[in-house]
Amino acid sequence: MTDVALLVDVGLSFRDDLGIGGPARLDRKQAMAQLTMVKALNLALTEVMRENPNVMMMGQDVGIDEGVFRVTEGLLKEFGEDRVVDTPLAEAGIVGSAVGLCMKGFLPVCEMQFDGFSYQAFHQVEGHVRRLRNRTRGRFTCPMVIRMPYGGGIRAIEHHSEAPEATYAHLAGLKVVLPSGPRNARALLRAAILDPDPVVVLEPKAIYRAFREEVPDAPETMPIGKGVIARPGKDVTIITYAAMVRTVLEAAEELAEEHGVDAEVVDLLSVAPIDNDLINASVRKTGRAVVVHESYRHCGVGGEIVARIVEDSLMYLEAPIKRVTGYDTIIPFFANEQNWLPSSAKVVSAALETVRF
Amino acid sequence: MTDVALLVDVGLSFRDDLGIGGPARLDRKQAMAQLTMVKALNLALTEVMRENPNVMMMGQDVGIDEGVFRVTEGLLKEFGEDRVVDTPLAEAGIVGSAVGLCMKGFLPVCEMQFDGFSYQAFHQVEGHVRRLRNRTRGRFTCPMVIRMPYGGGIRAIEHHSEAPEATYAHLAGLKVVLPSGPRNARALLRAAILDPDPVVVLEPKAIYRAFREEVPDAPETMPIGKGVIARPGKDVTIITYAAMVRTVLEAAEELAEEHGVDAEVVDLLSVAPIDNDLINASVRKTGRAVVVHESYRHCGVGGEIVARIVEDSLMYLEAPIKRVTGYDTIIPFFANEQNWLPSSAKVVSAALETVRF
Amino acid sequence: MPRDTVPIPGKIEKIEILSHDGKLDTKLEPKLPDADLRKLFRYMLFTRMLDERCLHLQRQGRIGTYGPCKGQEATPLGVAYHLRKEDWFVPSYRELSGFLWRGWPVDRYMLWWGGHEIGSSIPPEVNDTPICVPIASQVQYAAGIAWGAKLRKDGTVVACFCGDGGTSEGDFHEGMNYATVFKVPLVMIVQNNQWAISVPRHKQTASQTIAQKAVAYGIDAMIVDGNDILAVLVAAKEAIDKARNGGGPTLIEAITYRLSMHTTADDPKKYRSEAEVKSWEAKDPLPRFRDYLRKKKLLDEKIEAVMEEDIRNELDTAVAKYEQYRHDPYAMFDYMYAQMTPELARQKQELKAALGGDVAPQRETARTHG
Amino acid sequence: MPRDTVPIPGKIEKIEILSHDGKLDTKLEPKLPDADLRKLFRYMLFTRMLDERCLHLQRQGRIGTYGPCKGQEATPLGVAYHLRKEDWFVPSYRELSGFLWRGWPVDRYMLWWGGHEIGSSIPPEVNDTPICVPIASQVQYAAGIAWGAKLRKDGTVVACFCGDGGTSEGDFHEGMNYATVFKVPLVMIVQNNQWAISVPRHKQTASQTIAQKAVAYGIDAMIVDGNDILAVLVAAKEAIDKARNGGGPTLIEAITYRLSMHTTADDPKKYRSEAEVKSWEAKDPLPRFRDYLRKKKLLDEKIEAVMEEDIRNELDTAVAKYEQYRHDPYAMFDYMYAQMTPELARQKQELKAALGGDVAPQRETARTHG
Ligand SMILES: Cc1ncc(C[n+]2csc(CCOP(=O)(O)OP(=O)(O)O)c2C)c(N)n1
Ligand SMILES: Cc1ncc(C[n+]2csc(CCOP(=O)(O)OP(=O)(O)O)c2C)c(N)n1
Ligand SMILES: [Mg+2]
Ligand SMILES: [Mg+2]
Repeated sequence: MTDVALLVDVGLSFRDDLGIGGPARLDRKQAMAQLTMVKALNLALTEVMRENPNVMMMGQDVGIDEGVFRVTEGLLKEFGEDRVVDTPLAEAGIVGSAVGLCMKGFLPVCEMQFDGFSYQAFHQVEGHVRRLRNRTRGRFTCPMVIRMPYGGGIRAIEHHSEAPEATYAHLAGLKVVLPSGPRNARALLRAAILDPDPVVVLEPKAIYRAFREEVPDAPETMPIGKGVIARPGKDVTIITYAAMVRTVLEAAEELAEEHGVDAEVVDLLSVAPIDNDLINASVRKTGRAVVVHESYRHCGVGGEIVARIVEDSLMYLEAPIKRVTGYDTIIPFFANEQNWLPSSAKVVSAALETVRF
Repeated sequence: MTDVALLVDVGLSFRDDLGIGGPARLDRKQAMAQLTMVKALNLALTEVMRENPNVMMMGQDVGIDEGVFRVTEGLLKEFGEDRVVDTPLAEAGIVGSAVGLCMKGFLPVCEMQFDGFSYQAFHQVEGHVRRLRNRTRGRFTCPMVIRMPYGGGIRAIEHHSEAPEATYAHLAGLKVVLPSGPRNARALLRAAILDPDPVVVLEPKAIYRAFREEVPDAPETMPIGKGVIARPGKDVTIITYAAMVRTVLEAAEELAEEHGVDAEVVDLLSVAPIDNDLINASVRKTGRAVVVHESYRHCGVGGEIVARIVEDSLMYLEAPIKRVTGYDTIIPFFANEQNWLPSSAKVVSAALETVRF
Repeated sequence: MPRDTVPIPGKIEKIEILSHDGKLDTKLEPKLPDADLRKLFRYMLFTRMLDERCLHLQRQGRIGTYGPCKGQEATPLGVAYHLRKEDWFVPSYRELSGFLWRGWPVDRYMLWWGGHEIGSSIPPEVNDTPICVPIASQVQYAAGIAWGAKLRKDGTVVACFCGDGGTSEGDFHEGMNYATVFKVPLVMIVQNNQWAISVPRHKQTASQTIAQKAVAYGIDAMIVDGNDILAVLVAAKEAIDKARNGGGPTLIEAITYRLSMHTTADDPKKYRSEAEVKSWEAKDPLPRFRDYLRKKKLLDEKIEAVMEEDIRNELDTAVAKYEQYRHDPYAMFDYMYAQMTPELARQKQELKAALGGDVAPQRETARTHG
Repeated sequence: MPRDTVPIPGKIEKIEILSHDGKLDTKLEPKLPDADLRKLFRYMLFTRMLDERCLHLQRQGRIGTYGPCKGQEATPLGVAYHLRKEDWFVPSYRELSGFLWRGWPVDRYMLWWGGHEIGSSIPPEVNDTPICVPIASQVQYAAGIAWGAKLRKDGTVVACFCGDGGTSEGDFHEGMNYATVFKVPLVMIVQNNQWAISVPRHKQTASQTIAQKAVAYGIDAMIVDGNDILAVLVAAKEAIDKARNGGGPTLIEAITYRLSMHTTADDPKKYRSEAEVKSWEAKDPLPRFRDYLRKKKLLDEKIEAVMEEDIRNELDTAVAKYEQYRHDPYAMFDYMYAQMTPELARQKQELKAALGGDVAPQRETARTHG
């Protein structure tokens, strides 16, 4: 019942040899450019829009202003007003009209200006975007992307630092990806646009411009639903994604240098689907796990990860699994947000507790 | 920093001696009436509205029509149009205007006509209802109730059988309760209305009229965040809530009678806060656990429960924890919904696998 | 002008052609081929009879809760008549006459109310969207389809429907705003049937008419007697032509009445008077149109009897087909994504195990459970 | 009337009193006490100077991103002037002049932009709601507060503000609909400053004016020159009085202009011309009002200099107070619920452990992180 024709139709080729790894696996010989995540996302958009005239970019201030984070830089100029659209100020309007555009064969990329305003479109996502294929038994599909700046750490005002990944991941019918660096951001956004189903792309705004990475000349895609080992290790598995990958890698360095603990860091890249095999393979190897994410703990992705480990690998576990997460409070206004967010120090102490259990 | 004055103000008295248990603990001598859940909820509303003139009931068709499930029967007649309000057809309007009513000292009870339309109000819940106290450092609070018929099993059309508890439970600042029978429905709704903070009351519509229970004459409240042991046992703990409590109790009977397995059934009654102590005490006793709920598995409440057990009681676990849940698909249109929902048979086999692990 | 009254831009036109007591404005009367008029009547009658049949099936437990459309047959039909095949018909849930005209198979309609997704699977040759349950949410995708049509420059038009209650939703507003800002070929028809379940029109909005909401979006509106198919035909043609010619959206308020209950779960006696219902029964679109056609000698009792007989047979066939439908219990996993995820494959196996292995497509009547 | 144009109900009035080139309509000129006029000017000036100070603080990294209100000082002030203490002022985020008039402490305003919740904690004696970030969402609670006022029969009125962009949101529509259906004492002011970040007014809605959106809700509207405080004072008084006397909501479109950037993160040069900004600088409400008062001999350069000096001192004091603020790192747990949940108590302990035990209230300047 899989719609293979459609897969081919939109040029989707999730061939494994195109799959790229995390920062640790940049080994192919190619021309490379040093890009920030913002530039890498911009590159992905530009590439796909050049290849496929059905791809549209729409949202608040994505045109002449080129996006409040400049992710859509140059797009209006190159692709014109019909394909790069400054919409009126209504999030449900963006997503809802994009559902209609999908029915006319377009591939809309919707920008929510901030994570915190994506809730305004929630009923359209819940009620139509994720249901259209199933409801119509494949007559209509929703190959749209909803992308948004995600998470805290940029000292923004209220509603600009939310982490809604569990909320979206819980909604069957969506895919939810969270890049952790420029290269995988470009590859995941491309994969998301080419994917025949709706994909929510949560772009960790804290690392939009935090560092550069080499990005090859040729477009890449990554398979959605697969994570990567961001750092191999043997003593404890730390599972994370998005901006927290950097935090965790930092913690892993400290664990190695100061405590002789060799942590394996799993970068999930996608929380729906989630890479069950990778998680369990790593935990079976290390026997210990810590989960790190910046959203609320209660009913967050962390709980799901723990449940997956318990379901498949309980007997390998040598210690309770700790969750280092945002607390179950409103994320504080920015003066105090760093105390709310997981920090490398919090990760180190959770990992040590787990290892020393 | 707790607002004790306010607690007293709205007459909140969560005294433990008023806390009631599940069906197994109806031992106080009182006049009793045999009520369905619909009638019990109606009784709670009537009682609180009689006691406190600030309580309002508002929603679509809650007035002259007395609610599509008749939960608001008699209220318009007794309390008049100012307190029992047929609103225009806009869910965010209901919740959003209720936020304003709270600022004027009212205690609004908002009905969402069905679970599936509560998403239309999601941004108001996320953006204001749950944030108001924290954002204003207690200057404004949101002592409202959002109640809605919840879940599947009544052969309704699309969008009328949703189970959004994890979605609400994940939003810090809300409380989320799910009664499992007439008596606790009345007590929890009362507690929710008297609670100085916003409470989402998910009323399992499959058992709205499925059975009657004795309900005492005097009003009762139950502490929000406490579960009950619906059936004591020693071999395996089955943790569940809402309509699934009946399914699980049925499974427990079969487990006992046909398989000699003595299951302990935990009825959570609340998923935010969640009764960590009760869950862990039971699992420490039995060493085995199964979690049952009707919402999607992925990032559902089940994962949270597993994580809580792993955090606090890993070393007591003798088998992986199984999750018997709705699948990660859109709940099928009603002809096939029973195949989607957890059934007593599915629970029995999960419990047996766990026990025989 | 330091203090002045500003003229309100916009225009609202009101059209009635065939009154409920048979008065005909011959100047405005649309000139349709006789065959088309008769065909329209047949669809109206078919709708009425199918609607009754569904009520009957519901009472027998052979379909689930049913939402009748009695009294509202004229408007969707009059609009659908002027749509081309390539155009789009975007309904709410009370547009049965339009579905039928557009070619939606009757058994699919029953399958929808019988709890089967296949009832939402519009045949590939028909540009309809399925029944839409979340009120007014369809206005958003209707605007999007029309926007797409404009971008494709394919000359197609979108006709979208919602109820009077639907105009209160944020989605109505946002959809109308997008449609008008992008000036897309959308005809937005509000079937003002006076009630949103138990909430009367005057409690739904303080505006004197629904039509005047067009002013908020800078477009013109029409008010038609929605029970007068001739008026609907005229209004729809103008709005559709305008949309097709790049003139942008029109809002049409069709004044009509829900003669039956909201759904079979509803008891309208609780909230509205018999007298009111009676007064609207006198305005029923069906006898009105029949009398018009009889006067034109396009119908007589004999023709009608044959028609009814034919329809009854068609309905019998459709019911039989509906009841033969066997659904695949595992299909819930198959249409979630183009490619099934590993997790869903695992859960599909779980269900197989629970059902005791591969189970053949099932026949579940509405009575099987609950 | 088989086909007829229906008159559109409703009325839109346009009010301008003091034009940008100093012409005054003396017949309409509101008669305020001299002291009040001077006080209004002082608040306008204070707002302008505080706004500039905040920009300065932002550039020095002493507060976070800042959203200036330059050019929009007249409207909130003119409205707030006619509100009673018991009335409610429900802002969006560009109503600084109104906050100040209503008694919001200056340091709290800085604290908000400095990333502290206490900046949202309105003093108990002021019936304001805090800055509202999700666009138009405040219209819903404004309708609710006004509804509550009507139920309480306490004679209070609610003045709510949003931007031109805000009118596109579903929340604006639903809030307006509730307010008008329940006929609550709400005055809804749309500060049409021509832009929503980079989106110009004409791309936001196809309606010729924002005011005419009132027609959709069956109410009257006013258009005022929002840079003319005299016109605002007149319009606001009428609308507030009407609301107080049970006349229900009024929509006021205040035509104004955002002279500065959207926020300090924004670069308006990307999307609008210098010429346009220049043309609006000529309409700046502040010099216009100053010239008017000078003509009335209520102001002169000396008085103004003293005023400026005083304000500068007040601002210095406020900045010092702002910078002395120490926030409690654990407070995030304390206001989630009236009674802390066990889980939050546990998490609070976690944070204490992470910070190495109980930590005294912290001073975090905007530069501490990132
Ligand atoms: C978003 C949403 N809220 C509530 C409902 C429940 N509901 C179904 S029909 C209805 C009334 C609709 O009234 P109207 O728009 O006038 O259409 P009508 O039924 O009269 O054709 C309501 C409240 C729904 N389907 N969707
Ligand atoms: C619901 C929501 N969507 C998007 C934003 C981001 N945003 C902040 S201000 C703004 C423009 C608002 O324009 P307008 O309503 O005209 O007010 P102005 O800023 O011009 O005063 C946008 C899009 C937001 N704050 N809330
Ligand atoms: Mg209606
Ligand atoms: Mg603006």
